[in-house]
Amino acid sequence: MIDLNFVTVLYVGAIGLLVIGAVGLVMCNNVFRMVLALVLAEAGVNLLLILAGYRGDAAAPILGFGPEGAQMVDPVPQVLVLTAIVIGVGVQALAVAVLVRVFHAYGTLDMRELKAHFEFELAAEKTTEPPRSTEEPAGGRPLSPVPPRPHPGEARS
Amino acid sequence: MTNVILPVVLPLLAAFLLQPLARLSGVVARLLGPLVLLVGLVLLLRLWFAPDTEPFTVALGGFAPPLGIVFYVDQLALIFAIAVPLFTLLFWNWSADAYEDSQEKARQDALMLLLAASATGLALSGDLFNIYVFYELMAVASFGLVVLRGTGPAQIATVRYLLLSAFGSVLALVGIAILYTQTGTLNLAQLGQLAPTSLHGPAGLAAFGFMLVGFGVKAELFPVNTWVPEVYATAPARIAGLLAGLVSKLAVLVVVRLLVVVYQDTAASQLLLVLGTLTILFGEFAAWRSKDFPRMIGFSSIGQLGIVFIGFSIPGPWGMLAGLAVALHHLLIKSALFGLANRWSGSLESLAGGARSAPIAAGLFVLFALSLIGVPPLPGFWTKILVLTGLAQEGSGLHLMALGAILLITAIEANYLFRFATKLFSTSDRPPASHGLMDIGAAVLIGIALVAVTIQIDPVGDRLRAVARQAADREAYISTVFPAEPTIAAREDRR
Amino acid sequence: MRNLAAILFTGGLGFLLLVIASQLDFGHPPMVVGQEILDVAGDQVGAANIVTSVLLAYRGIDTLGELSILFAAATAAGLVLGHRHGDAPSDPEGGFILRAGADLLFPLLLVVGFYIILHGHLTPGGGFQGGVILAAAFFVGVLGRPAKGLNHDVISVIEGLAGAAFIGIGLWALFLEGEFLKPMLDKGTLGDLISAGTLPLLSLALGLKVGSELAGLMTSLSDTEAREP
Amino acid sequence: MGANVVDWMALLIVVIVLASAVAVLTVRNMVGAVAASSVVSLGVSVLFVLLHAPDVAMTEAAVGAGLSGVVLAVGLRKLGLWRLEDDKGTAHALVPTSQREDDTDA
Repeated sequence: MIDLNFVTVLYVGAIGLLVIGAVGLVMCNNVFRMVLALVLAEAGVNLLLILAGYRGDAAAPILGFGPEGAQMVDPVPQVLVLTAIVIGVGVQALAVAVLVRVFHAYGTLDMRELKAHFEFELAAEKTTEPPRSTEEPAGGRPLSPVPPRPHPGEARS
Repeated sequence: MTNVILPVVLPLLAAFLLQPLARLSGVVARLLGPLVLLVGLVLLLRLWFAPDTEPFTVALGGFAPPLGIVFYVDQLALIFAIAVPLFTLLFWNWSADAYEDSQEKARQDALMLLLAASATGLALSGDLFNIYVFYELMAVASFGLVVLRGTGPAQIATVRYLLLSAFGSVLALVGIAILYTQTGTLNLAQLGQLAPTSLHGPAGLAAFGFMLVGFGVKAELFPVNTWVPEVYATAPARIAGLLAGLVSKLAVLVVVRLLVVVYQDTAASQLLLVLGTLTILFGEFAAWRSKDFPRMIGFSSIGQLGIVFIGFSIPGPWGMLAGLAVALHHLLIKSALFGLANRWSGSLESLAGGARSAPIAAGLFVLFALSLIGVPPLPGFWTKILVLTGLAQEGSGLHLMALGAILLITAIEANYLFRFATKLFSTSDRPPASHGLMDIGAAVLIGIALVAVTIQIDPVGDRLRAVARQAADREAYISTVFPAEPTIAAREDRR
Repeated sequence: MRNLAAILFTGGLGFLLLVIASQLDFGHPPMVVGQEILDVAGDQVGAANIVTSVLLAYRGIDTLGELSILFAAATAAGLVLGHRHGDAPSDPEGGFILRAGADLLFPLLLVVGFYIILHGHLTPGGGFQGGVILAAAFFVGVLGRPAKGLNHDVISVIEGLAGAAFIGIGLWALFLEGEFLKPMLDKGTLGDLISAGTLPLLSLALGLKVGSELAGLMTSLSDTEAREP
Repeated sequence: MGANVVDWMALLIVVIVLASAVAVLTVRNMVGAVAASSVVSLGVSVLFVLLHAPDVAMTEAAVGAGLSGVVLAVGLRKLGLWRLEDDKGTAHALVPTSQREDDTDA
């Protein structure tokens, strides 16, 4: 029989979630997917924290549930994770709210396009005349008065 | 003495009650916020001017330190805690008629109060996870304030800021998880006690790295500060001033506490030194190239925070003094500059001739620019000298490199600030709009404070030196939180 | 180029974490603070559920901060989303099954929510979990009849007062006992519904606050004009 | 230490969780991605039960799998991406072309 180590398996799961979340945050261009990646990374770090207080031979930290005098797992990381979960969902809801507004304004969720819109509108706001097209574009995208067309081929991981 | 909790809790209470109150009476709701901040300010000032300056702790809920959360109140914490209500009041939105909707105004005020409460808590807290919670509260409140103008670019900037900040928080939490696995505690003083045995391995250092990157988002540290120019260019100028002046300093304070109490070894401070050097180079070169006023001072703020980090990375009381001096100087100057940016939000070109339409503002700008560069009688000179001599005393290769970088960026700073000043004083047929009274009020007050400090540099310097000596004393921190017998004896011996 | 940098970054992160992992000793935590809390929590706080003890007593200020974060997020979302235009079309009315189900579920979820909140100091659960269920109870109603919506005035009053009650209990302890959020009142016998002093009260305030906050957040989100494809 | 049922269960759930996590990033359809993220939360909450953290498991199930799924789904609806069909694999197919023209210019 294969020797399975319970804690190691969970640890790999936690790190895996963290890394997949980080990959998503760095490599996805769709902002909504970046929010989802954030959810993954948060789940990973929550698992990591709970693991920090786990011990194999112990029970849940509730008095009078387990056998008398039994060892219990560390309650502190559990509280930290409770807090972290609620913080996470608050930030996530705010992110979705802002995203809805951004999408209503620009009709796109592609981070690169949003960045181009951002630079263009800011330049228009700062100076009364639009920037000349000879100006070096940020990120290799010409700053034309017409917002750039949606990029063909959604870049995914 | 336990009243020190009130400056944190009362703004929270007021924030919760503002929206229901605004339905009943608009006037009461409008006055509640400033009133609460004022009460907190008075309470903290009484502590600052109390004859006894020994640090003390407050065990929240009456649970003895390692079990419950403690607030650690020393002079360093008090300086920053006092700065919070002070600067929040300075940048408070006093205009009554700009928002026809009292609910909108109540929401805005509530967010400001939440920001103030969290920042005060951050200054006082002595518990790692409590610091994380207050940091997150500060972050979420600042998201709401940044997006306030409601323009498209502001929303895009907020989304990018939010995602970066949230990812930083995840990394900080990874660091906290590693620390907890190693030590089993979250109390900073106990972490400091256990650090020599259990945190000096690579894992402990990695935890510091994660937390540095996590908390560094607000502190505008090098790899995670891409949000800075975007947010400062789109947020209301007073919010940008708060973020650049106050909020960044509190994030720095968290890093400093970690460094002094838990990681008093060379590896962690070298990491800080390297990142600080990269931060100044990145910030000042970008400031040199930037084309509008808010982004120019935003990038310059990144550069200044790099110097703050370099200052704090010098070990001992000297480094503490140097970092503290630069941080306070920057807190004053950058808040004032963003106060000016309220009407000067356009590109640098469009501000030509600004001195004609706004002579006071232009004069103040020159004063602040001179201090920022470090021209002798002004305080900026002394802060830079402190950092440079500290670096020269350390004398290792990395320190000398940082020294060279600071000298280099001083030249760059002088270049772009004077380029802008000459533009201000040039003649133009289309000068920018003049400043309103409220816009310039904050800058004038800070300008007066700066001149006062210039004249009274000796007493201010002495007080800061005492503060730095107290803050750099790791043993004192631990023995204040855990007044055990042997440590007290050791403390008596040292005197 | 950018993808390469990203791969390098995340690969480095994963490698770093795995290296650290091999250094750490998972499964055998040091239990410095944890063990001490496990030993004394029953006597000091008097709640059977130690997680709730830590959440509301030992780390009460964290919980307050977290409430404030939810509040800040809801307030900021309210500012971002703004008011709905009067002439904007609301979502279509839910079908019969959804409406009937919502009517049926509403009292049930309400009872379950309050049960979980009030037993937080005895069994797993408490203010957060119960509060989420309360929010769900109200949100199901909104799903069934979007045009009716939720009364934002009532929600904002409840959230304000619940938050104020949490701080009020803390300040009460500050003035009577000298410490903010110090547990008060009779601890009772371990395992009784009325035990653990002020903990159930705090739990109730927490639950109401979380519930109203989340309900407000979700309704203001679903109130904004949809961008129909 | 020989592996028992709990260990195998943990392994199975971890595999499911990681697979769904990859799916969150790779599934073209946004509704599917949100559903996958809910699966991740649900799996993690089961892992919390195995780690003797019933409170956290309840919260993760209620908040992570339930509430956050609902928030994201409502968000998708408001973004107009609440559609199940997959359009021919073109990247921006989730936003209909007719809408895109007039909205980006606004």
